[in-house]
Amino acid sequence: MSAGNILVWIVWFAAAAGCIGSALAVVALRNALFSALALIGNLVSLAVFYLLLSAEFVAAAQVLIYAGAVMVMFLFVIAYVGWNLDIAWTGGPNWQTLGGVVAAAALLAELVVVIVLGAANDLKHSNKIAVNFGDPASIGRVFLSNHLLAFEVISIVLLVAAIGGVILGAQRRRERTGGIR
Amino acid sequence: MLGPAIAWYLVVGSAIFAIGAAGVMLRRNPLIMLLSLELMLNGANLVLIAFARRHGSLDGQVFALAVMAVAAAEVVVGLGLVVAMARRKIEIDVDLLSRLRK
Amino acid sequence: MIRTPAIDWLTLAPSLALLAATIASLMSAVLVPERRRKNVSWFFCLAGYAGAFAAAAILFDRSPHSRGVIANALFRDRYGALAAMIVAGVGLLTTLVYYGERSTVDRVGERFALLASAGGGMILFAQSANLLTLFLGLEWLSISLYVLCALERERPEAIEAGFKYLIVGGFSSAILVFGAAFVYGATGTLNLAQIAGKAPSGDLFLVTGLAMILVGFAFKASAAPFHTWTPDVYQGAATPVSGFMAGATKAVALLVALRVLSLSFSAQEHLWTSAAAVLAVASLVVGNLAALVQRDLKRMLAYSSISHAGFLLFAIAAASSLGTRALLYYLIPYGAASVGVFALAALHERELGEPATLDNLAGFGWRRPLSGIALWIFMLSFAGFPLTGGFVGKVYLFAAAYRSGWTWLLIVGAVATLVSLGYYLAVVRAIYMRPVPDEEAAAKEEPPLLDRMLSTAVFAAVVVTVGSFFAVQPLIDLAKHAASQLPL
Amino acid sequence: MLTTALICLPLLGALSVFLLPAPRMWVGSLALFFSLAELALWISGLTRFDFGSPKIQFEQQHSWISDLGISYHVGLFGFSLWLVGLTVVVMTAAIAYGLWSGRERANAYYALMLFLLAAIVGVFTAQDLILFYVAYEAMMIPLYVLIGVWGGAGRLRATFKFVAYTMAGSLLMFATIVVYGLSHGFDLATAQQSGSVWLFLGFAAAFAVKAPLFPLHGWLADAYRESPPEVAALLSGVISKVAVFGFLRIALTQFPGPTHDLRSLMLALSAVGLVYGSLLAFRAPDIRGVVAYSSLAQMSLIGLGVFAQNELSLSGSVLQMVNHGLVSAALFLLAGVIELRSSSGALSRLGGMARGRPILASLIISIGVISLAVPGSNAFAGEFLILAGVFQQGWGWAIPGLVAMVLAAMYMLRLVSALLHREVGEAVSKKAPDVLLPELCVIGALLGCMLALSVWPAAISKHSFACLEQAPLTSAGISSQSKAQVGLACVPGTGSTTATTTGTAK
Repeated sequence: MSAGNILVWIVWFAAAAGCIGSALAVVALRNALFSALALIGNLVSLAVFYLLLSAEFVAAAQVLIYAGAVMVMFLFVIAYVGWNLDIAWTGGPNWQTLGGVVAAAALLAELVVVIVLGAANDLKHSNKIAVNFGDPASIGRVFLSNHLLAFEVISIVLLVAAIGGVILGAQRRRERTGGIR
Repeated sequence: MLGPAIAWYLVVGSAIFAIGAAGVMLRRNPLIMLLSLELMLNGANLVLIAFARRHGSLDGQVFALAVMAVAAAEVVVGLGLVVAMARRKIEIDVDLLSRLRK
Repeated sequence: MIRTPAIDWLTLAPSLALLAATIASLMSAVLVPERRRKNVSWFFCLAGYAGAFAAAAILFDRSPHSRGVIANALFRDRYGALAAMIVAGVGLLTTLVYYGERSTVDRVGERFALLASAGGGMILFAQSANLLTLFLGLEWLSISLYVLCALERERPEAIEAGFKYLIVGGFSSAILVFGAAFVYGATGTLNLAQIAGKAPSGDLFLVTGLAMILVGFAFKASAAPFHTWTPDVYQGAATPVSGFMAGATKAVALLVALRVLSLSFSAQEHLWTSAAAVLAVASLVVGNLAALVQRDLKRMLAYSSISHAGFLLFAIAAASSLGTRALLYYLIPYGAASVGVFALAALHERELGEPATLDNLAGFGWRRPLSGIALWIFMLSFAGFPLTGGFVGKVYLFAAAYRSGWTWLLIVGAVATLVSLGYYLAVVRAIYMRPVPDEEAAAKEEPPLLDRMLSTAVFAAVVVTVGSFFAVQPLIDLAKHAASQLPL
Repeated sequence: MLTTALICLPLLGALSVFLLPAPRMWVGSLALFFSLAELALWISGLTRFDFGSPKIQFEQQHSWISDLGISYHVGLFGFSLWLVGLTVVVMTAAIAYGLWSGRERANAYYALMLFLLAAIVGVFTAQDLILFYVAYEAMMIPLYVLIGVWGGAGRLRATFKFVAYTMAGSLLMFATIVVYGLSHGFDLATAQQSGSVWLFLGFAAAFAVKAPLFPLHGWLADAYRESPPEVAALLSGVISKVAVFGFLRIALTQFPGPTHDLRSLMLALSAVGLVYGSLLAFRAPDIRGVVAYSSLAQMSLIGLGVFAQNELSLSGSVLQMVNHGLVSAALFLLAGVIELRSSSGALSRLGGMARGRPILASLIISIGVISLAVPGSNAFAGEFLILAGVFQQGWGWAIPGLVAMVLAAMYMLRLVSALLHREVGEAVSKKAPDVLLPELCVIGALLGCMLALSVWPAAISKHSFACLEQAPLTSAGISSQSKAQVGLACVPGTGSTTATTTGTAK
């Protein structure tokens, strides 16, 4: 095993620990603010994985857009509404809690079994890739050729979300004219 | 390919997905539910990118980018709803206060 | 030099028409003076759906052979075109009903924009030929619907309903993406037509992916046990929007599910047909039993739509050309009746100013004879009674299930239909047989509200519901042409 | 064309009656006009009908759901003509009675009645299984509302029971039809026979509920008591015949094997129902109860005749179907007439109505006498034929029939005496008038039909199974069993070749 490989393994384990630890933290922490910060940690350690998997552009997008922009929006909203917002949620009894844990654990166990069984076959081998695999230029080329339609539709989805965000988040007109009672 | 084989990435991705799923099912704080939803999508993204590496095709990475965009879109709408809910709650509290004062 | 793929504009035309309508309505929210805003944006939405319908009809006519277009992102075929026609038809009626909704004074441009946009997403979803477009189409329609549900400010639970829909919808699409990732892992392709045959039929990744994709679709089609969001969302959303979701969202979810399963997972047919049968039975049991105890009309209809998902899953369990035809046929009267019945619920709500329940429907049939008969017809169609399209649909579904060897599903279906009469006839009983509190006085006080748009929509829905019983052949021909393009 | 006209004319009538913005009397008169027009149409069909031909007449066929081989196929043959006639006559009487008693919400009421007429005619004329089922279910749509809206105090409970029982049966039949049709063909004229006991039971359950036969009669009393009198008349007079028609047309002709295997069971159920119904009728505390349970007994008797399955019993059953249809319709209308004149239908509070009301007394007595099958009456002819046929099947089966005839005399005479004789009941107002002219016209017309059939019962019994006349069965060498097969072979769709082959196979 070369020195480079050992280094990669170490980085990988660090990132994996960061990923899973931060994911658990997102779910387990009471304070939504800390959860959001944990998610940022999760996103950044995922970006490390992406780099290891030669997905440079995705990694960059992950850090810049996701961890950078989206999460900042999250933090703003948490700051605005407070971290302990609770909604009147119909249902949610204890058996559902238990069921949730069991279902998620079963899901995970099933996936791990599948992956291990799959790994026994041929997951050890990966195809050879070109040097420019995953760089912005190659991604851009795919987006403009094979996935042109997807590229356009993404913009529509974002447009719709923008409309939604604006009309849901903005104050009601009646309130603005009448003021808060 | 340096480092662990694809299977290791898949295990981590699945773990993140499962943790996120548990979060959505267990937590009742809307903000944390949204965050858990993000976790699920990120788990899926890791799997996609790992498979993209394995097959040496960019389709998986493109899919992952699309998922990121969609995740952002869902967050926008979700946060809009959270704000609206919070505002309604404040309204109700204000209502309650003014009624109590009378 | 990047070689961009050739664009087949006709395939895109139905969703583009609705996208244009979205943008036009959105613009009118800014550019048109407030008093005319509603009419203008409503008109754009209506025109969008009409245009989409016409475009889909032309597309149907001109696509005798299925083929992938725009770098295999979409199918140009009759199956997708017929799905688009169903969506556009339901959307057209919904737009008519939505016009008179009381809450549409506020943010009216955005409302109609979102209504049009949801239809556009559905059509793209129905035409999608790879997993990426499929996912994006699904999100396009879902995000539009999340917002549309939450917009109903007069209903206190609307925002919560919208949020719940978002969480459950996001959850299901995350599962779908995860499943898609595994399918991609097993086969190395996102293209629906190429997935089959790329991996051995027992490949664990492929089967896992299949299971998760199936779960994702089951959420969207509100099949039990993935139905828990449905009652709250239908109750919380604006009533016409609930009708739209019941009629159109379920339709495209099931149609696309059938396409994906038959096209990409033909080697795993024994797995997904059994799964569909199990889901069908679960939906029939849950939907029917829960609907029996509901007093709120919309909630009852939500459970009824769950039980209809169960019936429609017969077609998927059948996995045959006859099953596909049955599914396509059934969705036509079902969609019409869904819009119609929610329109009447909306009418009653607008008059009363409170949600329609079985109790306050007393005397509805006598106060408004024609609306009463329409409601009666829709209920009979849901219950699969003769003289309505629901009956022929049920004959078809049962025949398809029997031909594919699911004889015991027929028994389950017959028992479920019997139970369903309990709540469908409860509506008929409510509108005709309950004692009316001082009917004479109520009749004199105020003449019933007349909403011409809504009446037109209800009339059209009645025509489709009843007409599809008599004129079966033309619809069968449409369904036959469409079904022949699936590899079943 | 005539058959389609018979179905469409009432539908057209229903539509125009519903939309006519006029006072109650006008609306009812229009409805009566339509039913009379239907009657005229039927009579014109009767005159043109060729009783010698075993073929389906006035036939019409159009493709409907070509994908599954389902077509709009209607026509008349042998006994279905008589049942259509019965339907039209009873419906005309019912509408006339409704017109006279002045129903509320007249537009809806008469539209539903005419719609019901179309549905029943549709059942009797349908030659395709799905079309049959369509008409069979379509009957439920108006019936549910007719009982539920215009019924008595316990109407909601009655409709619930009625729907629960009948729909349980007919949805089972629906699944059965799909299975049967896909494997044997939907068109009754060309469908192949089946040997499956399960499919037979699927059909039999639906018809047994509707008739009703013995263990499935739970809905009967409530529905007959709570309906408006004219609807009760239709229920017991016509709609119960739909079930027997179903047995004859589908269950027996398409399933010769299972019918043969289960014959003893069905005969036993009928026999139990016959005695049980008669006993219940004897103990029933009110007029409608007596008529309702006597109806159960009579339907069981007809069932006995149907399942005995030979030429005598089958002809007798058809004759008795028409007889009982007229009798029970008349009795229910009379019950309505009496209820109008008293505050209650309970026999203990009625009595002495004969005093000063000669027409009422003579109507009750004459219809009662016919219903207990006095020799010379049409009912006697029917019951005699049935019992003679049943005797051929095995003399033991005829015993319950004879017992029931005695019981019938007892409960009818009890009813007549409780109504007409004894002290004047507390529920009977002294001022209550005799039968009025409109009532007399309605019930008298029904009575007239009965008397006509008393004079010439062979009109029906000889003209129901066309091929019976061509091939006299009394000739030696034909066992009673193959006689039965030949009897059913006269129903279109069961070719005589099929019948003989199955006969020899047994």
